[in-house]
Amino acid sequence: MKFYARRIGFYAVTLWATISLNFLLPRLMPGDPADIMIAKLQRAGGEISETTIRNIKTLLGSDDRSLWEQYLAYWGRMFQGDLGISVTRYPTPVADLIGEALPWTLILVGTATIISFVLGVILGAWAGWKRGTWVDHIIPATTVLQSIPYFWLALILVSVFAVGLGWFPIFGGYDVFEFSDGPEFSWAFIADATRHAILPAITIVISSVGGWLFGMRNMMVSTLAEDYITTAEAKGLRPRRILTTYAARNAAIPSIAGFSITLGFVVAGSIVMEQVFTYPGVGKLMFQAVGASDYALMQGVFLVITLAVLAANFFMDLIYGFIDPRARQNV
Amino acid sequence: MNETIPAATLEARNLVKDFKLRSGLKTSILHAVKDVSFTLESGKTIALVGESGSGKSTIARMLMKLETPTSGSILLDGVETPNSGRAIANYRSEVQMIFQDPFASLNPFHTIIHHLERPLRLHHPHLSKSQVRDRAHELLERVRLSPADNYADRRPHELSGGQRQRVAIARALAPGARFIVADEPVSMLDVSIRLGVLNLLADLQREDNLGVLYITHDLATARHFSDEIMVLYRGDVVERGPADEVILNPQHEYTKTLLNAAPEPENLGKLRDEVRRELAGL
Amino acid sequence: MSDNQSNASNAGSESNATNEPSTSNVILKEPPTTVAPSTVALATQRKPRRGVRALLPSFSAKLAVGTALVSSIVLFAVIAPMFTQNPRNSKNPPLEGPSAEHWLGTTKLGYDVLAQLAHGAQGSLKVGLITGGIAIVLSLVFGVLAGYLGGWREDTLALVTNIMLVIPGLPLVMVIAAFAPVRSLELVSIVLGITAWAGAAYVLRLQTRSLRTRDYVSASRVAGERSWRIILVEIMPNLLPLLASQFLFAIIFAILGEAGLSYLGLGPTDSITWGTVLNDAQSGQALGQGAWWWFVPPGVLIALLGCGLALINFAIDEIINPKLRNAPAAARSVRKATKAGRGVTGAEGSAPASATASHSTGADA
Amino acid sequence: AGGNGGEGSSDRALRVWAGSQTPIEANFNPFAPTVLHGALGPVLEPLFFFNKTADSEPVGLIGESYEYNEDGTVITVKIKEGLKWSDGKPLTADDVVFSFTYEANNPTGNGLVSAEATDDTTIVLTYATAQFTTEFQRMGSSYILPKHVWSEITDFATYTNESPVGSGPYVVDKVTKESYTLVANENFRGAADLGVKKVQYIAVDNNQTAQDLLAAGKLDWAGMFIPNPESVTGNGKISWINTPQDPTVLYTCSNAALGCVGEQTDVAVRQALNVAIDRATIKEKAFVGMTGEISPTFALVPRDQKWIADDANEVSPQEADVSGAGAILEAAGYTKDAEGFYGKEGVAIELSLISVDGWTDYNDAAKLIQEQAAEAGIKVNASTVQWQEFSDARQTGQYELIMGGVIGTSVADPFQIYRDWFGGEIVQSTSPVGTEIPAGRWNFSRYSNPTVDAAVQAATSTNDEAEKQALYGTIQTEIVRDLPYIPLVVNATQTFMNTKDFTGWPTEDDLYAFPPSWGAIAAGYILTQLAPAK
Amino acid sequence: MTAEPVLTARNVSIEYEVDPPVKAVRNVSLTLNRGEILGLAGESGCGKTTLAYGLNRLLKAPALMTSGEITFHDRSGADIDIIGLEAEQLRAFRWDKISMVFQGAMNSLNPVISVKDQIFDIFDTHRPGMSKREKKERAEELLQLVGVDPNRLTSFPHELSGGMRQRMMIAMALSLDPQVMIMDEPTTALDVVVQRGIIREIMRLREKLGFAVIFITHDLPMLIEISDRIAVMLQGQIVEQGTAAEIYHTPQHEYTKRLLSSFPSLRGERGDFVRTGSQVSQEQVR
Ligand SMILES: Nc1ncnc2c1ncn2[C@@H]1O[C@H](COP(=O)(O)OP(=O)(O)OP(=O)(O)O)[C@@H](O)[C@H]1O
Ligand SMILES: Nc1ncnc2c1ncn2[C@@H]1O[C@H](COP(=O)(O)OP(=O)(O)OP(=O)(O)O)[C@@H](O)[C@H]1O
Ligand SMILES: [Mg+2]
Ligand SMILES: [Mg+2]
Repeated sequence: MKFYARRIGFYAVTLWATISLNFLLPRLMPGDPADIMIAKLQRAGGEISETTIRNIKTLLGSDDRSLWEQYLAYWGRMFQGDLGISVTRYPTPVADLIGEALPWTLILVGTATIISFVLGVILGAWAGWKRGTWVDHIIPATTVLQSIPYFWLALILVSVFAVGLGWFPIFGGYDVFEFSDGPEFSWAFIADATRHAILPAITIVISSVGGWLFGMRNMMVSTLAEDYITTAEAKGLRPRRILTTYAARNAAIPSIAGFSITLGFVVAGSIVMEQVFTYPGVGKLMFQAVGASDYALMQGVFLVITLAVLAANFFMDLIYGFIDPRARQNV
Repeated sequence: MNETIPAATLEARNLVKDFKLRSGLKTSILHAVKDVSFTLESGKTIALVGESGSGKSTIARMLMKLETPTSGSILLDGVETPNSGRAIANYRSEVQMIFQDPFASLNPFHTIIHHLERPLRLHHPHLSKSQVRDRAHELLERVRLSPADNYADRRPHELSGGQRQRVAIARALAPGARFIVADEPVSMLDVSIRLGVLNLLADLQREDNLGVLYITHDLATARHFSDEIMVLYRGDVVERGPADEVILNPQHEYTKTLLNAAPEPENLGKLRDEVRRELAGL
Repeated sequence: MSDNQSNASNAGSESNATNEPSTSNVILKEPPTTVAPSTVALATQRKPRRGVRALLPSFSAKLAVGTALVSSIVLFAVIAPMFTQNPRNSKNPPLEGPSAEHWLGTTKLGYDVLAQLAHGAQGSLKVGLITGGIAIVLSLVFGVLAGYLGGWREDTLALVTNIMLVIPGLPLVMVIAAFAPVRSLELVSIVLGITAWAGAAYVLRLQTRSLRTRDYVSASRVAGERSWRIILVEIMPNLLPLLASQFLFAIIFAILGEAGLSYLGLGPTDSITWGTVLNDAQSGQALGQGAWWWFVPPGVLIALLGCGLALINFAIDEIINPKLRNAPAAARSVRKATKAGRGVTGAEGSAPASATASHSTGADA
Repeated sequence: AGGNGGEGSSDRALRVWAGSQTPIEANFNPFAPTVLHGALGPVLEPLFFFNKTADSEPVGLIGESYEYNEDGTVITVKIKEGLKWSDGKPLTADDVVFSFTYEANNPTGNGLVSAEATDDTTIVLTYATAQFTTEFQRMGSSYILPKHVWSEITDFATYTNESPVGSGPYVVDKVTKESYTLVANENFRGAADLGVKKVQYIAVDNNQTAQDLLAAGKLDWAGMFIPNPESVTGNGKISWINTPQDPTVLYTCSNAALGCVGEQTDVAVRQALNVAIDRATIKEKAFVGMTGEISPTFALVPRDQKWIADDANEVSPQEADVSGAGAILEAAGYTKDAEGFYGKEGVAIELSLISVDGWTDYNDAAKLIQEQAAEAGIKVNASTVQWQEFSDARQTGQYELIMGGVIGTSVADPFQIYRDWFGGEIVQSTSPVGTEIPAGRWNFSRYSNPTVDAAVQAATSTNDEAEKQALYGTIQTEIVRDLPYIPLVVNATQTFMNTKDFTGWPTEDDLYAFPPSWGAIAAGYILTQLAPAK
Repeated sequence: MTAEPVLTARNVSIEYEVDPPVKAVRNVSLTLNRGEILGLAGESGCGKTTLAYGLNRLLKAPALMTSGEITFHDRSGADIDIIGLEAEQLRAFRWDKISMVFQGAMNSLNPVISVKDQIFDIFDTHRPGMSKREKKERAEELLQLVGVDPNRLTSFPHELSGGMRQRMMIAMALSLDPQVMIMDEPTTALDVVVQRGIIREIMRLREKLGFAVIFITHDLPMLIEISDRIAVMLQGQIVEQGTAAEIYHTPQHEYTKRLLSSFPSLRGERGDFVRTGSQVSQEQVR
């Protein structure tokens, strides 16, 4: 039980640290939410009457309890799943906003991450298998992809393929004009949403596949030098079998471990991308929250992101034994 | 080199070492060394033999204060020695160690001379820079790495295994220790050079009147290079006595097994015949 | 956590180690082998190289291209600002394409893009270096020190590392950056730095832990060395390739991170960096106005610098793990020799079998 | 309802971007800060529509006419007959009385003494003070609410009013995270004439995307800044119009007596800066030529032409006058140092100029001003700050120079600016450094001039044009000299509209309403004027 | 036992294509007789492993066989030219005729799949007709043969002790009833007691199944004890070949003598070795 106890202890401490950090950060900031809201309206060009200003102030009156009381109250709310109320989308609860955005992000970024991983691992395995051939010269080129600023690539892709060539939609998670009643469960909608996801997904895949590819290729090269590969060859096994069950299976272990972590970052991973594509996901919420100093929303998103990472880690703890039998004795 | 009083002794008294093992959900206690005592005298060699995992290295590491005994004590000239703190430095100028693997015990990053100068400086702070260098060269010559200049500025990977082990021996000699713990000093070396290294060690021991704890699983060399043999089995000393006595007239069952397992060219063909007979018998 | 697992190299402790969270980059890197070298590995070691050179990656095309890229960008940052205009000179005509006078055209305010890029290079490199420096110092403390100390001190430091590992970086940086009223270049670098070290610390800690039990570390303890000296003199040099690689990674991370932050409007407010140039271009709707000369070059420079650093990193990977260099090189040399007709087992066979030269077919025998 | 797949293109929804960002949260409560644009005008209406782009008579919406008594304390309003709410219930004077007395409209703060419905269509509003200057607030921006719905709403601040009952031309059809759709209100008084039956407001997160949509012909109406309008008009559908409205200025913390610190408290420094600035360059580079020329009187020309007392004050200087700036400073006792910067007693003038990070045009303008001032020997350091700091700085007066905006007036009269931005402590428009400005007032420069205050107070209680002109002349002389806000430009307001598929838009020649899609009330009024092209 | 050859190698030379090239095996000729144990001795780096890999054409880059003929004389009487085999033929040939046991069994077993799967892999490739039950029965039989509890079949390599792993490897090597088994230092990493057990096992199986063994080690005393014939290698060449008794009693080559003298006798005279080895320690260290 000790192993589990320690892991759970770790998760608890991390969670506590994140949530407390979450609590503290905005309180270290000057200014109060009412001002922010007024300014936001003013910037949007609307006339701000005295009435509105007065209304905002009554709404978002400042909290003058002691920090400690606030902290306790904060935890109380946390336990009820109450993440507070968004200032920018007043009076929508933060939890609702996140709940609506989460599926978009999970589906798009999740799928893209999986595609990128699978593609990278397969290509990497192949490149490792073909080590010492022309393929070696192509591998370093993938580093360029990795080093391209994400949003820069996205903007160029949009400008060329969506605006210029008109092959892809310009923005959003689906065609808001075609489906003005919002998402629905129909093939037409799913097809449309898929079409909208292609360009963002390509951006993610392009800028992340190189890492997987390179990592897998290197592991593959090392693995192929292992004795058990020689043994497998001596056993007269077919090359395909050696490639898959002996080499790739072992070489992929670190990648799979890394993948689970990356999955955890799916929620956070696309802040910039979602911004470029006006994609209705969590990353964009985060950006809006930061831009508008919507602390409650910021905290909420940050918390969800951290939870996702922890969940992925926990999941990894659970399944690691299946990936690597050597770890089973610990689970 | 230094005239030691004849009664110099390094004594291990009731050494016990337990390791806590954590495997998954359970923790268990591994008794790696159970109540081992012996006294090493200067000029004498004690061989510690036993199969893999019997606790030989653990004893060595406790002697070197790299591991804290669970209980028991180590006495130098009859005086209990500290387990930590500054006083350890003095202890270490008296007791030194040669590690099993000459590939791993020298830092690949540093030159040979660096490996020798450091202990010289640490244990003889009064020496000047050039004196230190001279001493280091002297040490190289003593371990038959001559001319010393040839070797001083090389790095470990530029030397062969045997040469490296000689450097390791020189390093152990540098502080002017009276006792040397040699943990399987030649098991990682090529057969043809093992004896050379062991002989060198024996020469140096005689010259300096060193006390040596020779750890090995090779019974043949244990017999030839030591005065006394202790047979370790699962952390216990199951048999001890003068070298020839233990080898030629083993008492304990385990010692016998060990002896039987050792290859013996004299027995050529014997095993085959034995097996054939056995099969025929079936 | 399993951090203070005993060092006995039973399978348990190895696999436990991999159980711990880690970022993908980190985990993808093959942990350097610490096993005693086999005869073959020893035999294949090249001619020994002396001194610091022994630590430098041996020459390879990757290294050559990488250093060429990085050094030309560094040179650009150092030299170009002496020859270009004041990057804030608005006297030029606005938004003009490349011309003899303005090689990379001008921005909306008439700033010379080349001048902006040259000064931006300084800014971006500065961000990279400061961030890299902070990250490396922190990862030394939380990695090397923790790994060396062991026990509860390691546990505590490792806990902090693990927390920092799972706390997502960019959002944290965004939150902190959003809270800071004025963001100097240094502040942005520091914020990036304190979110960039955990992965490196994690790897360094595992590595140090294995180095700590290395015989030569025990040997220097037996020789009577003090702890700090053991860390600095015995352990650190062997971590140098790893440290170098982590440093480069941190720089890449920082430059990309800074660009991302700038895009989100959270970049440094007092300096020119490639990120702020990009942000200016973006908010000046450079792409919408077809001013590619304003928008494209900063991105390309970032990509090239990142690519150069990554290539150097791969060269370092090859020292840490010689298999990476040897196996492909070996396959190549054998192919060459076989082509020259020196082998008796014939040329390389069809695709799948070609992975190892020994699968040769003997087709021409 | 909803699906528009089968309908012909002439019946398709008008697609609008009014600045909403995703995700959209249904909120049609006009008192909520996050109210959706569609609520203000298309769904809910005030009594009258005031065209802020021209000096013209208000247009009756619910209202038929209104009339002030002599001293301006009583307003008698007549509303149209036979009006209905969108749910079919009749709209009567009772609803108007309810709205004016409704807590959210702050009747006590407004000084409302009584509101009475004398018959079904007549309402008499009695106030404690003269209301000549609040004509727009009362008649043009107080939304009339259905009593039968709102009388039950006590928590007006958090009420979201998701399916609003209104009097305007449209009702809410559907709200999603990405867009919301309005359809024609069958009970609207002009339902028969309504050309556009369906309006879809979409959410877009950045200008670039909206620009791309316009260029692709997917968006029909947007008010946003596009530096190269040709890029979206190229498709032959979109036309654009520019209606500069809001002044852009340099706030200066000008009043040392109220605690301002820095050389900008010296009027000579402000005057020198004023002439050192090259407004033409700023217009061209920072605002890509879209802005209007500003009058130092803050009257919007040509709309407010009649209020400018001295023709010399019609526009601020457009070119930089470096020597003029030097002369002003030298006359005030400043001398140039070795580096070419003016200073006194060996200390060079050094002013920090902040602008909000991400407000690109302002940031650009600040950078240019730094350069231009340096040429005239005044050291200005431009930097950007987070919005929060900017807000704190101007609220508390702890700043030297800020690139900022002044809110243009909604009627053809600069009075509101004079009172809210230039009024001193006496008229409760400002407060000492360290204290926040009173709510609803904006005098961030801490300017406090008894002459101005007296004129402002006098102007509130008169409706006589000549008298007002004289009072404004007094104010103008003071502020043009003192320059607590150094005027730069009148900020551009670009509007893009699909003139191919829809007709009836405001044009340069017929600016019957303020055109941008985000304009409250005006946008709703424009919608009633549109029709699909045949 | 008649001296009927099962494997003959003639003039085998193997080079490592590195800079400068290493001639690891030079012109080696070797004959392995049916059913015998041929010991291959020599110090580290003399080319033993390289030669063994070469015999099975398992050389990995950068090793390259530059000359030589290797012929396998099948039980059926057919001669197989190993050098000339096509990739697919070679694959089918391996393990079926010649199997190998490598140094360090931990590394020779795939850590992520069970021993059972690794044994089944062999049957799947070489004996595609076998049913699942047959495979299982055969695998259990093999385990029994090498003295491991058949229950351990489903274990993963890390769950087994070093000796058990080595036995698993031997079981695998026996699975196709090969005629030659090459064992490259199969017991070096094990302790003496375990080592003895395994060697005994090999001897027993050899008697039962009649395969020939090439046994590689640098432990000359052990080789002498167990081999029928011994070949001594020095720097890529075989400097001496003969029966175990010949090598032990009448070594011809200088190097063989020196090698023999490197092993003090366990029970023999203490003699020369007792701390007097000054001249020996002067010996040039390679
Ligand atoms: N740090 C440690 N933690 C847990 N167990 C340990 C540790 N060090 C050694 N052991 C265990 O203690 C026992 C004795 O180990 P030791 O290294 O002393 O054996 P040895 O006799 O030197 O073996 P060998 O001949 O293989 O070197 C072994 O079972 C080993 O697994
Ligand atoms: N990959 C390689 N590249 C270059 N040279 C190599 C390579 N592998 C082996 N060699 C060289 O080939 C020679 C023979 O090596 P081999 O491994 O066959 O020796 P060995 O007799 O098996 O040694 P050991 O007993 O240590 O296993 C050695 O001198 C070695 O230096
Ligand atoms: Mg040991
Ligand atoms: Mg070998």
